Amino acid sequence: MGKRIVAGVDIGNSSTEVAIAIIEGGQMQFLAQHLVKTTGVKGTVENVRGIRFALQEAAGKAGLTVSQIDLIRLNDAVPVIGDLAMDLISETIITESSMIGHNPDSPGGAGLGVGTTIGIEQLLDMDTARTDDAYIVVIGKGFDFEWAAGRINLAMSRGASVTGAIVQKDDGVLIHNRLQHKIPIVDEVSLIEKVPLNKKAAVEVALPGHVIRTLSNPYGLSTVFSLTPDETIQIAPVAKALVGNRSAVVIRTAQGEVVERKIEAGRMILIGTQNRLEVSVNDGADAIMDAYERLGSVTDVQGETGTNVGGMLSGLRQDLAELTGQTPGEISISDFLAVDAVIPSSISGSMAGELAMESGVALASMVKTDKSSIHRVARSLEQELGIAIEVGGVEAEMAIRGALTTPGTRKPIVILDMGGGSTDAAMMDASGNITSTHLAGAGDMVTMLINSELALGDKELAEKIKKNPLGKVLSLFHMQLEDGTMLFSEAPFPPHTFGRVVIRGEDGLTPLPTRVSMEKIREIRRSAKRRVFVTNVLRALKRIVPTRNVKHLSFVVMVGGSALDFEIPQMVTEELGKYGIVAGFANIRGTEGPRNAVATGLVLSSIKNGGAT
Amino acid sequence: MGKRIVAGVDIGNSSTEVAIAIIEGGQMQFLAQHLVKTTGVKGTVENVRGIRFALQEAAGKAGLTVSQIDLIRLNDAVPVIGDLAMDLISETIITESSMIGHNPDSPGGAGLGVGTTIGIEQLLDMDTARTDDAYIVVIGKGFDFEWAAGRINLAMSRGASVTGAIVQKDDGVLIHNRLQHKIPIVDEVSLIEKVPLNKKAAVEVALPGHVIRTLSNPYGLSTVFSLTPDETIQIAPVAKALVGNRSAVVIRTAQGEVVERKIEAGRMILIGTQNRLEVSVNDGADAIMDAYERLGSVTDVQGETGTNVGGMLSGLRQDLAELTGQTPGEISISDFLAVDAVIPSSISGSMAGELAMESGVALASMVKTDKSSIHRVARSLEQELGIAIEVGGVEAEMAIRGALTTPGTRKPIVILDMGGGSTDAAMMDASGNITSTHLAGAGDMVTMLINSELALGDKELAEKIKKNPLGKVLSLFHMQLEDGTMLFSEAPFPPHTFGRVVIRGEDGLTPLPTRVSMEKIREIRRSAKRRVFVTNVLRALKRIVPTRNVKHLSFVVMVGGSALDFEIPQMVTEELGKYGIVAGFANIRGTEGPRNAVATGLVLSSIKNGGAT
Amino acid sequence: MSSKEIFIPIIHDAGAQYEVIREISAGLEEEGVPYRVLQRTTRNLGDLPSPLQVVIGVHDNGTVSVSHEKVKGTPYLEYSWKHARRLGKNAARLVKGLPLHLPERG
Amino acid sequence: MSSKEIFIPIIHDAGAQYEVIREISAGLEEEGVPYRVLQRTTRNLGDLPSPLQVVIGVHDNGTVSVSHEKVKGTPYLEYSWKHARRLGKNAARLVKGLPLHLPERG
Ligand SMILES: Nc1ncnc2c1ncn2[C@@H]1O[C@H](COP(=O)(O)OP(=O)(O)O)[C@@H](O)[C@H]1O
Ligand SMILES: Nc1ncnc2c1ncn2[C@@H]1O[C@H](COP(=O)(O)OP(=O)(O)O)[C@@H](O)[C@H]1O
Ligand SMILES: [Mg+2]
Ligand SMILES: [Mg+2]
Repeated sequence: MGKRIVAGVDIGNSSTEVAIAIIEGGQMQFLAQHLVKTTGVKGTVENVRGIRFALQEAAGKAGLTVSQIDLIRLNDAVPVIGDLAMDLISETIITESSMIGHNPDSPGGAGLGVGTTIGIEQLLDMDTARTDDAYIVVIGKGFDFEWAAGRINLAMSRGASVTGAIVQKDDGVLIHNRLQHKIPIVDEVSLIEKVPLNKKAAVEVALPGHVIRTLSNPYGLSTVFSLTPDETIQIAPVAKALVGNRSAVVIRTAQGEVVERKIEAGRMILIGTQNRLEVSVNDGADAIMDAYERLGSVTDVQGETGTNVGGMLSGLRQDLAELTGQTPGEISISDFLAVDAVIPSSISGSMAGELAMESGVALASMVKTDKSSIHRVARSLEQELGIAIEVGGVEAEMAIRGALTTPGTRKPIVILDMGGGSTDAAMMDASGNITSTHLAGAGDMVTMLINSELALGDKELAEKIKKNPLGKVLSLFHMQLEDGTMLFSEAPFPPHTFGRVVIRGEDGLTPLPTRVSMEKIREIRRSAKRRVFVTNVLRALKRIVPTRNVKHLSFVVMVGGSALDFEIPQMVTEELGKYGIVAGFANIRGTEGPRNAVATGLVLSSIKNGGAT
Repeated sequence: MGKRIVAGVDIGNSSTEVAIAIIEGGQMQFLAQHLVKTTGVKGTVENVRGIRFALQEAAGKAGLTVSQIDLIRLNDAVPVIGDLAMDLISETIITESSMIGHNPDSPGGAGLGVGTTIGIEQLLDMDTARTDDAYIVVIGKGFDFEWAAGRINLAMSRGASVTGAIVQKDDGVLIHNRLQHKIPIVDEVSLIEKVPLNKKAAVEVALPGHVIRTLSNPYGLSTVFSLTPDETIQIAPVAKALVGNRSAVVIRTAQGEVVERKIEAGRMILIGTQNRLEVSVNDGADAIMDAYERLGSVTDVQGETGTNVGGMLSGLRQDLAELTGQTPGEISISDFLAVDAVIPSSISGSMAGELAMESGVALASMVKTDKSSIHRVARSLEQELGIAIEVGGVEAEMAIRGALTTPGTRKPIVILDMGGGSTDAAMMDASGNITSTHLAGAGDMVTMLINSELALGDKELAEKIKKNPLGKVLSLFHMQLEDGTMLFSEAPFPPHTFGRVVIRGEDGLTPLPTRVSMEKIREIRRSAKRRVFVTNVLRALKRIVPTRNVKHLSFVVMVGGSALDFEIPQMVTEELGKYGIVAGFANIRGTEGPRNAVATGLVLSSIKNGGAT
Repeated sequence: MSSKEIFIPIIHDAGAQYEVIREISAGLEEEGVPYRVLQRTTRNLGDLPSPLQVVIGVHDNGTVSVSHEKVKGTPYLEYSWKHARRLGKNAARLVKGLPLHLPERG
Repeated sequence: MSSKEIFIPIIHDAGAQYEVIREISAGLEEEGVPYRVLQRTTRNLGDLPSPLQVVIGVHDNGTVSVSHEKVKGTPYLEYSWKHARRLGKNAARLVKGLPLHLPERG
């Protein structure tokens, strides 16, 4: 029995990890490890390229060449694949222009003005004898602020009553400063041509740091417009939509109507082994997950055809079919996770590009596929490298073996492998029996939620937000960090970061293209992590713990890419702490942190499995 | 039928409100109104003083004297009185010093150090031959930073390994800057004399804006201290308690133990007309309110004797007995509201004044009392003023009559009277029938929650926080407001406000004595409002709407002091908007906003009731 | 320090167009920051004392700039005349600590 | 602007005790803000140019002060010598925008 070099290779959906050890006289010593991005879809021969590269790098670190490796052990990965989708369940539509509620940086004046809309160019033509009429002037971008202010002053001096203004350019303060009688002015109304003239309108501007109180109150609107009770009921959604704004304009048009439409999001049909349950997506994620829990497990999930969820699920099926090379009909969903999501979307019919925070549901789902095979990968790798390849034990077992190298752990133990597409959990009981489960929803779903809820339209940026703490550049030389500490810089921050919330990544500062505050972004980031991982950890534990009572567990060890996150493991530690469970991220072999569990397990099991003896 | 001057007087728990009108030829015209703080307990003759003052002021505004008033109408207030209490349900106790987890502004260095604790004065005495020992130096306030740094440098130059330091004064950076080999330093450890010497300890400091990752992970602790699985289980609560800190020290003492104790908060016994339900306070407010909802209504509530809730409820009973002049035995609780509360309390056994965010329950409760009588007040007032006094209809009816003067409203209508001690609701159906209810919990409970969750110990300040938006003074001349806008001041902000979160009240800026961020304070303020008022509004509606389905309502009008709040009405508008209900704060008589509803109703009903015809 | 002493100086070369200075002023005024216009050489503006540490320059070569007392050498911002309003706005926002509105091209 | 040019000047009268200046420096250093010590008259410190707009004075009359370029007239903070460390700390915190640690009595 000489000395042997053994490598473990773990092919994940996102990452391929390698560990190399030397075995001599029954003694094992780990020499190196490496991680690369998985090339191609997991379980296909395209993986070989990434594996070879990872082996080269790891061997290099160990002072070896790949050809010195005696045995390569691959994990027998469970062929599950996940995908993500997201859709609205409510929508705000304004038919006929009737509301502008936005927060320009610098509106003019403060207070409430009520009157009839009139173009600034018509202001002096009107019948100034009718002095009991009040006017709201509408000022398009063609007009200079001096001229506009002069016009208003002149009209007022002739006895007209001008009570407010709606301005297209960023001229609110400029006009206000030039008025003899001050009025509230809402500016930066980009689509001013949609503002109807000769209609009754109200303009409200609150003091800095305050929000409007009259136009956001249905009875404020009814007072302003002398509405009947029936009209009040009709206009109430406008008040609701204006809650929280610093400035707003409401214009009464006869046909004007604001509809907050509940989209018929449709029903999901959850098919179990015995029976099926239907649940309306409009009831939200909790109701969907409750139905799922009542059902126990699913063999497939369908969406009512012709509805949003129908479209969403057939999109998923399509994606998954493409990924796995099956036909959409062959795909059956083995698990899913629904979480509530806030989706900012532009109000159709708005006049200043206002966004409504609509509610929606995000769905992660997972299918089993038989088209991927580790054995094909193994054969191809063996051919290419000319080294003996062995397909090791079940992935779950390998992960547990690796995780048990974390100091302070022992059987019975639970591992949570928190990856990109799935959250996998496995439990080894006191006698070594293993149960495992694969749940849809992990790091990529967190990224999707962040991307959507901040309206970024940029997955890379969302991924970066997920992984790094934030700062806000307060001055040329100071930055406030998330925890309130101030960082003092010697070089001035560049203009594109000034005053902005920035991601503090390893490659420097990335400014965020959003007006959302640092605290709100942090809150969205943390809530996305909680919605996905805390939910999934509890779901996973319920599945693999025979008594379904998580209080009976003692050690829970987190591994995988998302266990590297700077806050997810702490959230899980806190949550499971409530049940008296010791949960934390792994420290594989006392040095590797939450990485390399499966690769380490593969190497370790080469002794018992006779590979090296 | 000549002209008559009629005054309506509404005596509330907090405020006494007056309205004065002139009635002539069947026409009524309101002349003036006024509000004062209620003098004495509602329904007692002490109220007369406040009433007289309010009448004088209102008459003055109307250009009248009190003696010109022909008739005063008082409301027949429902004799309910409320009280508040709050208690912990969990507690963190450290027996034997073993953990310091705090966030000094300026710790020194970054990273993790593990070693044996040693006093700085002993550092050169130790056996430097034993070079495999590592040390954590403990530096009391008697030692100068230059001297301390010199000592450490000398010891290191002699071959000792010093891996971290624990410092009493704010000297972390000063010492760090003078070291030849950098180590992490936790400073401002006020109770340093409690740090045990000659024990294994770990010091961790994270980079600015980051949090520690090793000492807040149970497996990090087991790696650092080479713990067995059993020891890991024991130390796990320490990891949980350190989650979110920028710096921490953990010291292993043989007997050291951190216990997160669930206080046996006890059981509440809810007594209904038919049966009774018991619920454990440890299950939290939701469980308690669920039990209440299952029971339907209570005739009394008791707390398990000898437990926290027992003490809390008997305290309430005592308070209420004193207020109403009854014996504690006569008091029976007719309604209560339990809400979850976070109570920051100092960890017993901590070494740097650390606070733990313990969970607790806040309870508002309400009793009926027969000892207060409006008729006694009426007699006393009549004697003093020599003006005819009439006790008007039921308070709920008066409030609805007043509320119906809000433009855009009609029967069927619901009013929510959101006061200080109680949230009262009344509904008038299409045929004019009225049902009403009185719920415990309103503005004062919000104030209590804010006071507790920010650990202010100052009710006045909490009340001020409740009523006003915040700002943060960022520089001598700039302040950031809650919504992110910047205010630019001409005079420098005074030193006591510099860098602080301030309340922007009418009387200027009040700095808050807390390190909590503006966003967190805002969040606590808003969440307290939501927990009390959104909960109570839904409870109230369920009670007074016959079908118990709030979707059948159309108009909901908010009145009372808390309807003046700058955000509560919007929260209710948003919440009820989900059910398609038009909700907003009243605009009594089209001018008075949410104030003066009952007083206005009292005056209005003088016509129908024959008082003035 | 009275309000009279808080302002941003706008220093312009002799050839500066009135319209450019007016637009810069409008940008400052809309953001609520006072200013004073002075003709002088527009070289080394960063060395000029300024109560708000910021100096605006209107240069004969068709550019407008914002220099900051603490940023030596080149101006912190420099645009062409046609972005004068935006430059004034950004100078004010620099003082107020608000994100700048950067033009698509200089 | 290089790190050498960012600092708070500590200006002291001839009679200033070493210990007082050392404590002020320690307060500044703990908060991470550089400083330079200079002997000069300590009158009208607010008029002195300072890269961080803040000047510290150590006065013969037993007081220490922080003046700010934008706050004319009286110093923004003024304590007795025994609060020297705190004064240095607060001068740094003023620059960093952090809440000051005010002494119970001046
Ligand atoms: N440093 C990190 N912080 C937070 N998340 C991370 C970090 N590194 C990787 N991830 C996340 O981990 C996920 C991939 O995990 P991994 O274990 O590599 O996946 P798989 O097991 O599917 O191959 C991705 O969602 C990625 O965003
Ligand atoms: N401007 C305001 N903003 C918020 N809350 C207010 C305001 N004015 C009064 N309140 C609150 O209203 C409550 C008293 O309401 P009120 O209707 O006067 O009570 P009651 O009906 O019991 O006499 C108190 O909790 C007080 O804090
Ligand atoms: Mg503007
Ligand atoms: Mg310090």
